[in-house]
Amino acid sequence: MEKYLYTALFAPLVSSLFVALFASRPKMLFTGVIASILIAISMVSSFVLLIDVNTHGALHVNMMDWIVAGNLYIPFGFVVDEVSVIMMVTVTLVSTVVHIYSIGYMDHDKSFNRFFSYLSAFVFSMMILVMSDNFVGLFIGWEGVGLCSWLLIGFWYHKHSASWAANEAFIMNRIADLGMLMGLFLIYWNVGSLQYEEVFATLKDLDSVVVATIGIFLFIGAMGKSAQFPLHTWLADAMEGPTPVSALIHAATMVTAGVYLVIRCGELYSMIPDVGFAIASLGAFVALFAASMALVNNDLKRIIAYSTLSQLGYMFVAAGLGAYWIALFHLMTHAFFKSLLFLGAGNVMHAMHDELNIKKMGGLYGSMKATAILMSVASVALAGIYPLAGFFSKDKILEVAFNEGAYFLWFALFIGAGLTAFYSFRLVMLVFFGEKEYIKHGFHPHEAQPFVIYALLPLGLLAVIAGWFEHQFEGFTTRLLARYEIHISHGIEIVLIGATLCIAVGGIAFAIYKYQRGGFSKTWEEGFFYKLLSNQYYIPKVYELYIMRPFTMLSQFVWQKIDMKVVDFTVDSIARTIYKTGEKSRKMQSGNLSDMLRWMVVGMVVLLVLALFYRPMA
Amino acid sequence: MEHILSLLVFFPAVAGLLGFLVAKESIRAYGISVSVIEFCLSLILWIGFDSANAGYQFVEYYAFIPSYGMSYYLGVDGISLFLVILSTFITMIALIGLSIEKDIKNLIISVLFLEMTMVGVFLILDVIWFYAFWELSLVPMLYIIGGWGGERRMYAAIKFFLYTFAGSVLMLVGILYMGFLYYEATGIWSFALPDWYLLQVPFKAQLWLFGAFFLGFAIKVPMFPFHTWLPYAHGQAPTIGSVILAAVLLKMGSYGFVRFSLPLFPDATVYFLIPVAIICIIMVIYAAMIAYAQEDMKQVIAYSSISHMGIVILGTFAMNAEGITGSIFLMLSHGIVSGALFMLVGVIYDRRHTKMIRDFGGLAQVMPNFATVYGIMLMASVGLPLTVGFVGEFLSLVGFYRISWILTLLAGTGIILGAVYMLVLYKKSFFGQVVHEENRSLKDLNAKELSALIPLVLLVAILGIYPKPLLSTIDMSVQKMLVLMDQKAIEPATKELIMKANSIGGTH
Amino acid sequence: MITLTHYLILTGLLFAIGLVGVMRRTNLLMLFFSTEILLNAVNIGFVAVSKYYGDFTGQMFAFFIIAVAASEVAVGLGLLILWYKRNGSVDLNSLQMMKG
Amino acid sequence: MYEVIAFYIFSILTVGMFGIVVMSKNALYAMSALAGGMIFISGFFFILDAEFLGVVQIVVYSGAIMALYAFGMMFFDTTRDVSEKMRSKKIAYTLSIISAVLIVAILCMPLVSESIEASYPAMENVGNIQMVGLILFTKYLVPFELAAIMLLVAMISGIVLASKKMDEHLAIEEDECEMLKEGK
Repeated sequence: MEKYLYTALFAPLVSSLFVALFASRPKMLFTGVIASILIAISMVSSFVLLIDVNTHGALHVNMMDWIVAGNLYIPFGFVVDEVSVIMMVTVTLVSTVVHIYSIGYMDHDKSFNRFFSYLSAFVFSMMILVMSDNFVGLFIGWEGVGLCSWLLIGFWYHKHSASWAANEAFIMNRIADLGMLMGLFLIYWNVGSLQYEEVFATLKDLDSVVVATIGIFLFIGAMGKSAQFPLHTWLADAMEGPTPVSALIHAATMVTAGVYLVIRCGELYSMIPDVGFAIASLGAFVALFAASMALVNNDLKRIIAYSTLSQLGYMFVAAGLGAYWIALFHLMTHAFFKSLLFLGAGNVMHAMHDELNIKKMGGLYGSMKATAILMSVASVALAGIYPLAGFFSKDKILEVAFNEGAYFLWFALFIGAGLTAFYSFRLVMLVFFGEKEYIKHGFHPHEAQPFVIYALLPLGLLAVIAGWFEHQFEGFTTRLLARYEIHISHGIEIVLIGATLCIAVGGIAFAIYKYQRGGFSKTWEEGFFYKLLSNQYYIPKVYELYIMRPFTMLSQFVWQKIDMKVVDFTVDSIARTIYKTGEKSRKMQSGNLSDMLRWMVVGMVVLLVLALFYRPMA
Repeated sequence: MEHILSLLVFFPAVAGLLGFLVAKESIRAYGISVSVIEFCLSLILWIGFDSANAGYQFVEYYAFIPSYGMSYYLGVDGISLFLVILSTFITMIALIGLSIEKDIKNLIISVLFLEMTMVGVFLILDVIWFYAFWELSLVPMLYIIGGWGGERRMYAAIKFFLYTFAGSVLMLVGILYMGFLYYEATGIWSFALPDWYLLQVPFKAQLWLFGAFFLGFAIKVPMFPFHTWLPYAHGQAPTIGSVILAAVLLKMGSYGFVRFSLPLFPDATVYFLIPVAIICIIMVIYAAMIAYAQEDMKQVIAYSSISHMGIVILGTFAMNAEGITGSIFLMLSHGIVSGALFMLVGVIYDRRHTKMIRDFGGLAQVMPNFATVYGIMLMASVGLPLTVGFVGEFLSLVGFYRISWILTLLAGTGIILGAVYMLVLYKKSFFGQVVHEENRSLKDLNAKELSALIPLVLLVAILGIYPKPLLSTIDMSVQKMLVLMDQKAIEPATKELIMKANSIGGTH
Repeated sequence: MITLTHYLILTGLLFAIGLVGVMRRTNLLMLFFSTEILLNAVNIGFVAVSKYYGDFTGQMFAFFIIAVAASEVAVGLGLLILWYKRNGSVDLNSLQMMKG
Repeated sequence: MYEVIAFYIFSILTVGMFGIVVMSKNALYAMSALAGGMIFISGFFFILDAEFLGVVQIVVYSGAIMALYAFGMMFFDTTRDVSEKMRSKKIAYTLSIISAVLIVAILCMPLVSESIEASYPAMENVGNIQMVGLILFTKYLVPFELAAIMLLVAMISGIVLASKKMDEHLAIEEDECEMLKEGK
């Protein structure tokens, strides 16, 4: 089975390196095809491994040593167990679709080859992240996806906003990575190893404060990658990248890495329920917070990005409350329908010549039937309507929150579900139905190439059916992850599901009702809340005003005032003093022997005085 | 193999002398071939090196002035081996990538002499000779900066020379006092480092000696607040000078800490641990902030060097195998990465005759290969895993975490700030539209530059993925040194700290 | 009783007289005379110490000092004459080549 | 008792003579006083049982050196008074007095090295001259020979320097002169 493991892991790397050879050449179609095929091979291998793990259990290989110093031993080791194989399958599946889709999407881009090189490199990093058997290996993938994300967000580097967003994403992630590194250090110095197995085996011997600290540090890392508040601003800005990138990285895979980390460290977090509850609370907050921002945004991709943020919040609620398999389940289903949503949005953008303002669209259904249907399916799934994928996973999370007695969290998520349904359908309505605004702006939309649509079909299918495998999924993953018992009586459960469905359907219905009639009146946009939400709670402004500008000013100050005017000036003034002393005392050398003799006598007097008063210690 | 160390040290100097006889047209080829031979010699040294032996190897010993204990004493161990290879490698790369035409003969001869002093510093075990090589290394560098530098080259060269010289003079006093202490304790004079290792220095004397050595090393590193010579030196030096200065000369200071301060004065090291660590953290953050504010591309990298050296020193003072091994590895990786970055700045300077960031923009469109290489080096500088930069930085920080978590956290902000200034630099100069017309016609890397840069890129990747052969060799010698420190320690607190720093468990 | 201190005080006095000469005189020849005084003052000191400690090293030193003084006069006078030939004066104020 | 009287007489005479040397305006007087002073110093040597040195003092100083000075002075116009421009006499005198006081103060202080041990102690029943010979030709043989060579060199150089013709200038000196002129 090892060969499948290595195939799954290294096929993307081979793809990336091979395509990189042609990176600076003009478009070559075969690069995209070969990259897609190699990723597909990786996907097939992942499925083979899924079956294998199901029958034979986890697979663990140690490829080679990496860092060996002192007591520290870090190998390149890979483990394929119930959790990682689910991630592998999800990642490679979405990646394959995105690769194929990109052949169509990037058709006219002059950096076609470069794009596929980066995209495959991302898949490789993600595979390392999920397959590694130790924390540092995970960190390699963690940073690797960060790098690829930087490259891909800034793919159109000639755009100022793109390169700015890329840097923002990288730096925000770095802040969180520091927290994660601290967590790793703490683990190492308490356990003496960074292998998952050994760490989890020795955790129970540790002081609970230490475990809690580790948990917090690791979660800080997860917050960066998964764009949790207050490090969330980069995700919306990351939409500057090409849309397939948003689908793959900023919806389906990379941003869920934080959730994956918490699931992976489930044994750790289950020891510290308080920290877990804090994570869940933050998750619930973000779920609501992001959903509220999605309500008013007019940028097609940003709406979906906020939706992603909100769904990540749901995942963290589940993971924080100890329902790890449910978090993983939602992660998977979300990957399917959210990437579908993004890719559909990509089609729309293509049709609209990269126009993103949904107010300028409307009535696209006429010209883009397939895309409209796929996106609607994805939106329904996202809203959590039975029997689509989102219903099963999201509803479970609400149940968990209720089960834990965290009614407040439950309520937040409940409201969030309504908002989700509303903004999803606001988007669908504004884009595909209603008045044909695009005609005013002179667009001529057209449907994407057929193979692009066919590539999306698997995702569409999965968005519908993925939820039906809930019980198999639970059985499979709980072999490794902690089981989660729900103690709610059947009656209440039905009521809860009913309530959730109602609010979701209500949200949808409200959106359809409102936007059929041309949406909200202009007066809404004058309101305080509207402004607050559309400015993202002014958080980016706050960051700009109170972090970036002061930092720049402080840097200038430190350089010009402290380094130049104090430190360097001190050094120079020492030199200048010596120089000036020389200049002044130069006059002593009048050249007159009498004067010199006089100075000699002065020197002698000084020495005599010293001889008289200074007695060295005998 | 018996005299390979002497050969390594003096071959470049002899070749440099002979270089006066070589015709001007062929001097470049001559210089490159000498440096290649020297590099091969250092590789032979590595091949012949017994990596299971933690002690000194290939030792050569001749009594030089026996009545005063001076000897010609060469030896190599895991700590110095790779620094020697780094020196020869960087010299070779720098000569390959050399683009100066003016008075090239003297320049190449200066570089070869510089190579002798660098290799000498790392190989010599007699402290008087060490001092001699240490000081001699200033002279060729003074010529290189003063002769081929920018507009304010004289100011920069003299500042560089006097500043570092002032520091090392105090070190000389320390050396003499240490020799005297040895004489007092044993009745014979000796300036051989292995002899000194056996001497237990009284605590008070350790403090003074540590201070004297510290000043010499700290100025060379350069540590805050003794760093101001570095930006001038880098700003004015020609590319080859900056490359060697950043890649090797700064490492002499940090090597000095590992070779002298730690094993000779373990108690003083522990006593001054926290103050030094705080200086390191100031260096990391302060230099990173200044780097962010710079307008000159070369200055950004110069200040980033200071920032990285802060982590190197921090790792050295971690007092455990992880930290010290990591810091030595970080010296190597910083040598490779900063050398490469300075070469890259040199590449663009040769084309545009400016280093100001505002004169660039959109370079990625006109020079894709250049942008790629620059990007790789930038990522290595930022410390991305699987590049060479990560291993050393990770180990250094891991090591120091055992001493203090809060200081490690503060030092860790260096990796954030590092990303900030590097990415901003990259964005400003490579991304965006081409604003200046002159930049449209820039040529991408030529064959000569590629042949200098590709080995560096390969090294960045290879050592990032498989650092183990280096790490295990370094680790062996470092562990031996730690045992020595533990045995020599006088104060119980020192023993306790070394014990704690090297054991697992109980960290908060 | 004459003790060593008497001699040393005398030496000091003579030396001071020599110093006065060294500083006061600007005629080079006179300057030479003053340096002779300095040398002789020291000589007395050496011999006195030699006597009172019963050690001959002092006398040896005095002996060599006399030799040095003789050579000095020989060379010094030669130079002085040369200078006089060139400048027609042996005044110090005509001699300011070492101005810094 | 004679010793005391002799010491004081010689002291007064020496100080007086040297005072004249330093203060006199007439070169001839100064030289004569110097010669006198030298002879009185030899008196001290005799008091201090250093007969050989006393003789050497008279022979070398009063004989050879003073003769040299006398010959040297023939080159200069010695009949005229020496005209010296004294600048800031006060400083000179103050410095001299301070140094004199200091020296005296130091010398009057109890010596640090009371317990000094003679490395060449005077032997019983060996005369001064004999003793000098013994030491000079054993321990100080090399310095003695060197001193001899030094004297020879000095003599030759003195002759060479003094015997240059009046109008003959060295080329370097001319350059120097011009440089000086240009400098001013």
